[in-house]
Amino acid sequence: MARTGTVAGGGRGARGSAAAPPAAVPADDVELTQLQRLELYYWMRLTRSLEERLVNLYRQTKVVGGLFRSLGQEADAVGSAYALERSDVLSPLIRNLGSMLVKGATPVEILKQYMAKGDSPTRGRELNIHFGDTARGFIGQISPLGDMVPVMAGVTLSFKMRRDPRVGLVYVGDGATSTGAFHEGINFAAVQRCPLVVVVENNGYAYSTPTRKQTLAAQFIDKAIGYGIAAEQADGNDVIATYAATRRAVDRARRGDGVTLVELITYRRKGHAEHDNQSYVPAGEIDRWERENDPITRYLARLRSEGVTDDALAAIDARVAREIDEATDLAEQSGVPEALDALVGVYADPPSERPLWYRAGQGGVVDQHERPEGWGTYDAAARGAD
Amino acid sequence: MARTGTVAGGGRGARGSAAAPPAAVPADDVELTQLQRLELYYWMRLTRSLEERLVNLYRQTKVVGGLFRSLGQEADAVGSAYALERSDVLSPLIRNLGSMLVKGATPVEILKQYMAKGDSPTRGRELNIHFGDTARGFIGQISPLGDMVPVMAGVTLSFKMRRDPRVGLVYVGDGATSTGAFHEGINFAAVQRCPLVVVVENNGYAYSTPTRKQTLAAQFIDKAIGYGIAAEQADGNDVIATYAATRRAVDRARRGDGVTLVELITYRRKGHAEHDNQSYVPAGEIDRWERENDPITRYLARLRSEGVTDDALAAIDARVAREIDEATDLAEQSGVPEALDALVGVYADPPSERPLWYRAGQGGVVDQHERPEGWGTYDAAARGAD
Amino acid sequence: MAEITYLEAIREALFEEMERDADVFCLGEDIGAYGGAFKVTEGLMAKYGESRVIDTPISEIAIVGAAAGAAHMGMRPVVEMQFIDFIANAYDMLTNYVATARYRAFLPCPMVVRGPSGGYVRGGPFHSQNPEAGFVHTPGLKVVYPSTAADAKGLLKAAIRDEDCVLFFEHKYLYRRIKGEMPAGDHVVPIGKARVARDGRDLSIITYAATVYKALEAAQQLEREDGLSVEVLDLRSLAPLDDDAIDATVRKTNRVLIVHEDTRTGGLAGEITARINERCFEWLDAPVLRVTAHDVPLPYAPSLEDFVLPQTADIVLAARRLAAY
Amino acid sequence: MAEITYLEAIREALFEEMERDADVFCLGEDIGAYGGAFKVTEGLMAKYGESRVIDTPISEIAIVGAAAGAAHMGMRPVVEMQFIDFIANAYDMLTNYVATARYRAFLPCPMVVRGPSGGYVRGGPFHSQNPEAGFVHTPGLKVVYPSTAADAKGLLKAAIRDEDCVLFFEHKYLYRRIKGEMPAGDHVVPIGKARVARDGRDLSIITYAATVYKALEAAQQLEREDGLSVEVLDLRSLAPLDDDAIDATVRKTNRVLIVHEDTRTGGLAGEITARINERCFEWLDAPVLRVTAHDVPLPYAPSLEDFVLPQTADIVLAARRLAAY
Ligand SMILES: Cc1ncc(C[n+]2csc(CCOP(=O)(O)OP(=O)(O)O)c2C)c(N)n1
Ligand SMILES: Cc1ncc(C[n+]2csc(CCOP(=O)(O)OP(=O)(O)O)c2C)c(N)n1
Ligand SMILES: [Mg+2]
Ligand SMILES: [Mg+2]
Repeated sequence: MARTGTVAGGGRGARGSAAAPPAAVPADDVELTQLQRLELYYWMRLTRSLEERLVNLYRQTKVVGGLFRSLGQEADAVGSAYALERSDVLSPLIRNLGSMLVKGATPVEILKQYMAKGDSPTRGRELNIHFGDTARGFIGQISPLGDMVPVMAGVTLSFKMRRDPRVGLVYVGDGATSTGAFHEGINFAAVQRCPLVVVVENNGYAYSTPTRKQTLAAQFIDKAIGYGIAAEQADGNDVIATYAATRRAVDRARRGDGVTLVELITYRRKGHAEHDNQSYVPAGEIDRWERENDPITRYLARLRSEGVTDDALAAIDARVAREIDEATDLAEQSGVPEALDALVGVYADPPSERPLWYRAGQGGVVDQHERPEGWGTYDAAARGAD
Repeated sequence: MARTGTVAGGGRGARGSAAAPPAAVPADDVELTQLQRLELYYWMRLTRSLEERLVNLYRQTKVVGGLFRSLGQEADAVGSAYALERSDVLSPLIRNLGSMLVKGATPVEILKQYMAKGDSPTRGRELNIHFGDTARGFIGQISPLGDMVPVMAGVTLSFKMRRDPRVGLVYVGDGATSTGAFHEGINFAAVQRCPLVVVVENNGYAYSTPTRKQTLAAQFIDKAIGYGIAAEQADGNDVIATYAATRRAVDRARRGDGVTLVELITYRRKGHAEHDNQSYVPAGEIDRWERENDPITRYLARLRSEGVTDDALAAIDARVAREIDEATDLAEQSGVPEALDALVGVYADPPSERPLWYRAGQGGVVDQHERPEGWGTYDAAARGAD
Repeated sequence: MAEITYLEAIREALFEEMERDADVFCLGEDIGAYGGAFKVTEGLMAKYGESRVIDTPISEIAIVGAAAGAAHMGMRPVVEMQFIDFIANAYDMLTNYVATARYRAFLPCPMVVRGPSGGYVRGGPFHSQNPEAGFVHTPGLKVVYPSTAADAKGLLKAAIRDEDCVLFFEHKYLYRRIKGEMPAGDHVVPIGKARVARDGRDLSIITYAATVYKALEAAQQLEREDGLSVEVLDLRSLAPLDDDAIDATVRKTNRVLIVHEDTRTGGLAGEITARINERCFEWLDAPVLRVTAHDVPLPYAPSLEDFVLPQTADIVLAARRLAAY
Repeated sequence: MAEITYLEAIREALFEEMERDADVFCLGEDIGAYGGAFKVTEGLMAKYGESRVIDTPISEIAIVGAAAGAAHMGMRPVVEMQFIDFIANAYDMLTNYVATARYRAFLPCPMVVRGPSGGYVRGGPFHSQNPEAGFVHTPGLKVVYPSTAADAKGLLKAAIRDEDCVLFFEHKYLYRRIKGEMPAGDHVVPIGKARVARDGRDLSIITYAATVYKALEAAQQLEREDGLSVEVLDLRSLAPLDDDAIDATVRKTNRVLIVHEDTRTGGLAGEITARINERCFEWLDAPVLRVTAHDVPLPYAPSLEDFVLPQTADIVLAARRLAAY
């Protein structure tokens, strides 16, 4: 369902998506080897299992802060990221654990981040999967939604200026399309013809807000024409279709043909974060998506129909389980950050701030009683949003 | 060329507009009495003549700060504002002098504003035509572009909440469509189904920046579908067509059918402000628009073809000249603001700030030599933007 | 009378004001059916309907701008920022549009922007901010930041009734930790008046929001261990500041410690120090000292956050130095 | 050597830095063919082409965000705000994204945001602002605000070479009024160092930007009429502040007047007063006083603007009171 500067007719409406799962559509034909097809399964399974492990750790109060799930969205995250080359740069969101894994983030890093360990990728400075590594080609998000679109416009502008054939990909949620930053960033990138792919993950909700309260547009690809850019729309729960649509956009960007808006239609089966009881979701909606449109179940059926054996799949599952166990053991061994590290690296120069005078010579002056009781579990609502 | 939720085919491209004036298209048929048609001429003529008077005053250094022209855009301003009822609310921009006059602003107010008089509508606090009056239904803009779109979303939201059948109209330039505020405001109004008309005045330039560096969209109405709203496009140099398109949008809003994006295609024949020498404009472009597509010349031809006599038109011209002369005399008599008025009315409570201690009891402590030499004429560039 | 939490007090104010005045309405992200990220607005939509409790798109510029437009027309909008940190997105709209409306255009703009603020909750750099300094700096805005449940209710009611825009910061650490009895009747606390949270003779701690409790803890410890009598002034209103109350405590104790959770450089302590200097220099027996956060973004891990933010032990140390001066 | 204006000095720095380092590029509204609203970037596009001198859409969020993204990738973007007032639109991007990039993500973000600032030019409330306080308050940003042509050039070169984001405020009143000789060679002025603009013994005026000249005028008048020897310290760098230079002048004269063009409440004078209090209390023979703008939006009419902004006569009065204390 590619669209380049024209309106795609009869696209699956954004508003429709929350109400009823899209019927299984035949995925676009793409050339992926059997090995690659199994790799896609591996990443999706790893994503889901790792999040399940995080739920356990969360219940054990080993996670500091909130926990965010991408249950039911693994295909959209994995399939889109898989369309990038190693040297390309991706900017993930809170529900793009799968994308980060594809780009080289490791389970142990994820676990350490969630547990706020001293040797986690951000040394305990930032939450959950808010981290990046330019060497591996992913850039950590910040919480204010939409801000990564302008930033990725600049990342890809630098590629264009240096005639470096790299591509950038940035995710925004259906909710984040309402921000000024999204608009300014995508328009800037369009006019500058940056090699950028903007993926709108339409999962039906922004926190508790359904898409129809976010926009009146029938579908998010309808925004593309207003920016004079190309659009692609795909069933985000079909990993191959997602891959194919994103790949077309990536190729277009690499060819120098500018920005594409990719809409991936999916569904957020868990609440905004673990504490959210989803009371605002119409009865039966979640069940229906789980039953009829789970991206892993769907992909398994497809793989089997293509002749992949149960043994081959079981081997992947076993590998995933082993990797997560190992990562958990490793992550649990790490210590908490050194208090004084809090003062390091606000600037390149000076390399560190000085402790305030009443802290001089003290690692930590905090009395036990001053810690919020039971942080990590205390106040579910205090962990309301990412 | 109305469009409601679908894309209008073959619209005159935004980018095309700067390159070549649109050929005269037959204006939509609208019911306007002869009196109303003459009124439209009066407002356009008043706008142009008043600005010409301001140029004289500017050259006499009686204008404080910059001077902004709407030469060649009088039809777009007047025709669109004329589509509103008296109780409707309008938010003008720097090139909407004509709209403000239609809504009841008077020449003497405009002149006093530009001369920073103490009894000007803002008592010398704000520049040029940055003023409003809710009683007459217009709200003063601020300089940061785009901000009035959210504000007018709120104004019209209040109409909806109170079931008050009033409509709001807000202008944005082609340049201002790139702001986050425009995007957030129009989307908010769309979702809330506010009775709001958003008029994009596509005059080919934002300061020195041509529209093709502002957006890749082929035309601004292409943005409407991305907001799920209706669109209208009109030749902004045809006052009747402008009126008709805006009127359809106003009627739609009043019926409860939500937001319309109206694109008026026109051309900015003068620089951004009086100091701008337009060196960036391709040779011949301005001349061509002046020669072939002056809104007043075009309208005069139409009126004559409809049988309006030269005498009737001359009477209007004379009335305009007289009113401007009278207004100028009046405005020149007013004094400058009292220094201490600077401290009044930041808050309702307290009603006034106190002078700082070293100013106690002093009206003004400013030595003559401290005034920037020749303010009002000194630094053309210092008056770069509105 | 039963005690209610700081959070419930805010909710009560919203209910009472919406009941009292049909022009009061609420808008923000997820405040309706969901009741807000912290459930402050829970029940409001059920009672007052979707048209007076509006779930908005994720558009802080538009939310604040629309509130201003509605306020011009006589409405009394109450905006919720899901976290006060996102007020940064509306900085232009608040400081350029809203704050100047009355002055430059004689447009009334009675509106409230409220939201969960502050740290000590492992929220990390974007869910723990105290952005008051940037707004106290803006003529045309009022800013309040209550520390008690009763003040939370009374100040919110005053804010909603104020003729100008009031930023109402709610400390999320206090939401469910702090309780208080509500005074009977229509309980309104005037904006611009500080509160003496503890009487004392030897030294004054000037503070607001969550650190009021750290100051009170420190005061108890200093009384117990050092025999010092410490006064604690809870500012409550940050713009306007209550100069008279500040003067009174300085002239009484002659030693002042200012405590705030915000970072040090450019935080409110500077402004207060300048005012004390100008108004009470001769009453000072010691320099005005400050206990504040360190000048870094607020990190997430408990050990880091605890180190960066001011703690009771810091206040005790600083107070001892002041007392010994 | 010939003198050049403050504005030309800025332009010279841009040319020299673009020549020196191919990673330096400029972006902003109307900076290319038009050369910018004040013509600061005139000639730059002709020399370095459209890909290194980029005319952008009217999108301050995107301009700043894109600069950050390019900076992460090793570029050295220099952003122009057409007027610094519009930096308010990028407040979130600057304070939340850019300022925290190194700390939270170890992402280098070497970039400059520069633009015409300040009043005394009849620019009205949205073309006259001095927004430094909101950014000095943000850990992770550096802020400079030169008053001389040589400092304008040297500090801009330092800002472009800095490994972090530097906000470079240019005072538009000084653009064409102030001239100076440029030191020979690669003239770089380190960030973080104040400049003694005038030596004195009896009292210190600490200031920056346009009011440096008002302070110097006042100092002359005070010498002439009162026989007072007034030192003037031009801060130049607002974040970081040069504490050593502040300490030195305070300990030398024991009387301090802080002058800034920004509004009073929450302006930088508060922070400086607090630091002097903490570091030099015993050296003070009088309270630290301030001369600032009044706490109102800046009005447009000359009589109003002149009243609101600090003037030489104010400084003279305040200095006399200090001297007599
Ligand atoms: C500018 C801004 N406003 C508000 C928030 C609070 N917030 C965090 S996530 C969220 C919902 C996001 O929805 P969507 O963009 O659809 O992403 P999803 O969670 O569905 O993947 C909100 C409102 C924020 N992070 N940033
Ligand atoms: C947010 C913001 N950025 C920059 C400016 C400076 N500025 C004033 S007018 C202008 C150009 C406006 O162009 P357009 O919107 O097309 O309106 P026109 O002048 O053509 O009517 C610019 C860049 C501003 N006022 N606000
Ligand atoms: Mg979503
Ligand atoms: Mg324009």
